[in-house]
Amino acid sequence: MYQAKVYITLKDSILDPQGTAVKGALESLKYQNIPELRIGKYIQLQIDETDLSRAESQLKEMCEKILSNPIIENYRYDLSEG
Amino acid sequence: MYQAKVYITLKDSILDPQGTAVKGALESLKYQNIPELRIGKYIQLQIDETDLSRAESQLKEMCEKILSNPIIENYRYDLSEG
Amino acid sequence: MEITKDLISAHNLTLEEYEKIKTILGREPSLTELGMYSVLWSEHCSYKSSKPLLQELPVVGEYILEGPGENAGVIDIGDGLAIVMKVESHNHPSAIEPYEGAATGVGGIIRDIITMGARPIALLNSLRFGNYKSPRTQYLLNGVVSGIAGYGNCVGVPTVGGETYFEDCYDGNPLVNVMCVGILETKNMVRAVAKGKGNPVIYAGSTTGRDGLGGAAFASKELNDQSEKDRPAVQVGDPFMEKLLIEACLEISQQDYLIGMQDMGAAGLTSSSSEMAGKGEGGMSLDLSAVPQRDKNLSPYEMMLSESQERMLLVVKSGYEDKAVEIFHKWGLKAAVIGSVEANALLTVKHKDEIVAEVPAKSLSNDAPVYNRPAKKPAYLDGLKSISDAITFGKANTDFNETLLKVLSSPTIGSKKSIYQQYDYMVGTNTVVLPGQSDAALMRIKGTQKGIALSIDGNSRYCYLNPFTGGQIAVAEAARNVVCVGAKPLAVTDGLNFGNPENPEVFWQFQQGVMGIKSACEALETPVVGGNVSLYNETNGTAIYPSPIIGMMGLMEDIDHRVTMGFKNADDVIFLLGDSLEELDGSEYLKVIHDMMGKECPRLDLGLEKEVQETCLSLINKRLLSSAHDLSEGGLAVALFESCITGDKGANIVIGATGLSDAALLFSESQSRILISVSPESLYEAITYLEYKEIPYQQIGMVTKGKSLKIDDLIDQPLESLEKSWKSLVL
Amino acid sequence: MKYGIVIFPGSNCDQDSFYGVSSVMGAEAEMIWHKDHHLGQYDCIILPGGFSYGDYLRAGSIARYSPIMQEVVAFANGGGLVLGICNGFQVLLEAKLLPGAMLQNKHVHFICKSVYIKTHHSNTPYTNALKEGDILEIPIAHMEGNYYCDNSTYQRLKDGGQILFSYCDAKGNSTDEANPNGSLRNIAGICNEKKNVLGLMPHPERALESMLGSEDGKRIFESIRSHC
Ligand SMILES: Nc1ncnc2c1ncn2[C@@H]1O[C@H](COP(=O)(O)OP(=O)(O)O)[C@@H](O)[C@H]1O
Ligand SMILES: [Mg+2]
Repeated sequence: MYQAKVYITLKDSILDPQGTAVKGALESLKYQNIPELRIGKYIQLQIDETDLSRAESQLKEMCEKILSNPIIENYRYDLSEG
Repeated sequence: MYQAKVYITLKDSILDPQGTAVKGALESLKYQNIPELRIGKYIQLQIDETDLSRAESQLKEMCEKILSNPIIENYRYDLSEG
Repeated sequence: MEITKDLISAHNLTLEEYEKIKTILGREPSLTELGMYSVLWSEHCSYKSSKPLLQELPVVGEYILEGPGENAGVIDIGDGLAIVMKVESHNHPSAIEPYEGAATGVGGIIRDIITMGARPIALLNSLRFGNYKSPRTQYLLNGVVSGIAGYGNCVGVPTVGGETYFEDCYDGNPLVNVMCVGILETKNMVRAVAKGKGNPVIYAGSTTGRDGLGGAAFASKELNDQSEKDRPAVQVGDPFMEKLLIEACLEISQQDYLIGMQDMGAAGLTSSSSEMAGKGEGGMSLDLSAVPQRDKNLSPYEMMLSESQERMLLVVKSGYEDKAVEIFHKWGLKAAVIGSVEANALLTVKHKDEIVAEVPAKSLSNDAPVYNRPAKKPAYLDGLKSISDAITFGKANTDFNETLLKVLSSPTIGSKKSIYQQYDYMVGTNTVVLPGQSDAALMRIKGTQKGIALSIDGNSRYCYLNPFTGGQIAVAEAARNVVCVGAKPLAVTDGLNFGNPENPEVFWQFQQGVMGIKSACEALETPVVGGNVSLYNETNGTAIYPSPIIGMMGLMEDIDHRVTMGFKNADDVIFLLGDSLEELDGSEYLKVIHDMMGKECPRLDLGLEKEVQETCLSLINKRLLSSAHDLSEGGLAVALFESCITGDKGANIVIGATGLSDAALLFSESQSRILISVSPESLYEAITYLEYKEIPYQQIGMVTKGKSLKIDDLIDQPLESLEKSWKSLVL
Repeated sequence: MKYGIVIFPGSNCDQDSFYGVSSVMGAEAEMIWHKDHHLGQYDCIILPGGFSYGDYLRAGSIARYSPIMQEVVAFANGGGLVLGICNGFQVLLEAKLLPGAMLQNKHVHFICKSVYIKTHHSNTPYTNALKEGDILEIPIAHMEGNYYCDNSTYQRLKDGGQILFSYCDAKGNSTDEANPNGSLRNIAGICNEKKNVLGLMPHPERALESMLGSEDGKRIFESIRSHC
């Protein structure tokens, strides 16, 4: 079994309405020292697989096809046995 | 300046509708070896602050007040200078 | 930067077009200027292939206050009120990124309505996807529907109607057309004009970033595998920002100091500034350093072409800039004075004290080349086979129960509840006839007894067989839909989706389609108040079926007279208005059951169409009808089922000999037909009126308490099992 | 009888609520801007539906920090009536005026339709014109209406008579099919211990005129009227 953590973030040039709104909210709550805030996704999953490289290639495939939207997002992952 | 990464996850005892839906989508695409998948948030932010402990206490406060809802979510963060 | 041939063609400009730019300027353009011309002279912004044809459309009429030319058409409904409406396509963006593509389409069309000073009160959409079973279609369908929902629900404009078709020709090139309707106090109407030398130009809304760069040029390019690399051209919408923009713009529309307003749609700052200046017969100077920016180090080129969403450009009377800016700030929006109106007819763009572009404003918006493209009747038309050549119908052993179940399970015919249930169709508390209850939605106008009926329609298979008649039918059916709730059709907004106009066969389809729309709009007295043209809808060289889409608005003087399509009471008598013919070519039945297309599209007699519509409307106004439902895809059998299931009643139909084949009796898609039901008390009066009008009609049966549909000895099915097949569309 | 209706940035049922309570129910009503720091004299404050701050992050999480919310909390703590509808319910949860939290609908989609809800207690300012067991037909329209709380909170809500409405079928049965969003025990509306704060996912302001499909929402506003 493998444990994967996937971090999905919006590409830099893509507008992040959520992040912008939260940043604005923090400002009005007197947290004015947050020059930048962006919101992405954090996905935790298990892969029932015995071979690391197979697990990894499956994870990549899933990231590209389903978990992230490569047109507007980037992804990154950690994969570990356990 | 400090860089913070905040990971917000639904508590274990709480059903994750979005994660369940994505898991279902993966299954229908023949990825049947994913016993568990949960979706959370990944927030990247900068804190314009010179002192680590002040940055950290501000980050905690923001996590508890607004970034997460302690009734249903847990949070965790990494904080580093840079 | 040197302007090379490669650079010119990368901007989708021909060498002749480039020469024309040089002639206008009397010099070589700067890179920024080249970019500005390239987007404004793109097909999407300049209508260079379609202009001559669009001029054919009827645009004036008794109720029309503003036809094409402004951001949206305006129709007078009395009491000092007017309706504003327009259709917009977001086909290519939705093919690349369905959620954001559809969402930003909704955002864009809403801004066209608010620039007129109107409050958006309804959204509709027309969707075309490829084969329902393919995973890609599922992905696109889900993404598009949730994008429309995500945006429309959040801004608080109800999505009250639409249509969804599945046809293989859209496999690579889905269509997403959205329509927005707004209401306006006529006295507050705003135009997209810049006037008065020295008046300040104000930028308002969201910040400018790199997203969606070159989207306008992108929208006019053929889609091919290369498009995957055009990724940054996809924009992300911020419906929250849009909601704030709606409120702020409405507030400012009521101020006397507002002179003009224009949304930054395709080609953002360039199109809005040059169009406003062009309309005011003047010029404008802009200082880009003052533009609220999201990304660091934006170049003038990027700022002039950026298609960041949720932005507006305004001109106010000098001295009122602070007041205007204050309104936007109150709503939490960015706003800044970025320039002023000039008398010299030039659009002058400064960046950090340097002039980066200076061009005649009108040359961008008005002087794009216009092409009279050659047209040629497509060869495929000669190869089409009529079903009468191919198969014989009415085989004794056909089980029409099975057939009906199959036709109902076609996703094109099936219930669209899983789609519209994702849309907030009630916000605003004006939606009096809800999705699924009738052929058109009905919105009440608070403070009056009036209502407006809205429908969007177009059958592209008919248009493939005969684009002229197909275009006519789109108008006729949209009008019929509006009539079926009890409203008088007043005006049209159209979305013209076709392939590559440089292909003479495609251009012929386009020409025929427009001429068909023209003739039907003239006959039904529903002028075209505006619309959209989307060309180059092709994937790897294969064009979609010609797909004109008609948005229709009708007025109802007293909404208490409204009628829906569901049968109401057992023992009501069912009539079929209009003529039923042996017309299975192009039908959904033929497609689903025999996997054939046929040769002819159904005939349309506009004279008869008008008579049938007027008769139905009069019957409704005399309050003689319990229900009315237009016959469309799936013909009589499907219409009967729909009236049964929405009214939760059965029907017993006895037609007897008609001379039609059994299949045609049940599934023919003959036009100009309406299914009505009449209570026993109203029967005499209704028949008397029908006789007096001398339109073809038939009494065909009765509404029953028992929950089943019986048609002669051909069909006898419990509604429950029919309903199961009909609910095949799942999201 | 006078209502105050709060407008947050992104509220979109504020005008509907205003029209409903004033033009249909005949009460006085006033809009309150979220940046205001003072509440006027009101008998009942409505936090309307919509997407305050786009519902970004979590529904209601940002609106809850609007300046006016401090006043609303004080008003509620002083026993004033506060009705949160849909997004307003979400704001009340985030502001901790009500216990629990909202999750995304079980089927992940936004859902707009008419549902039935059953009344559980009639001894509150919001239900005194209803009888226990009365069924109302009222529309819902939301993406995050899947109410959640832990077991002990649920017990307290139940024992305290704070669960005022739950989703049911036309006959009043609380079935899974009648639960549109996966809410814990079909919960559609809860009030606080003192019964002066109500959070309701369905939109009673959309069910005040027969031409819109149902008039059942009137019963809630009639209750408020007779309480005040
Ligand atoms: N198919 C059409 N039929 C009638 N009018 C059209 C059509 N296509 C475009 N128009 C009109 O041309 C004008 C320019 O349209 P467009 O560039 O799409 O406006 P916008 O930039 O606001 O979307 C509008 O007034 C529009 O209504
Ligand atoms: Mg426009």
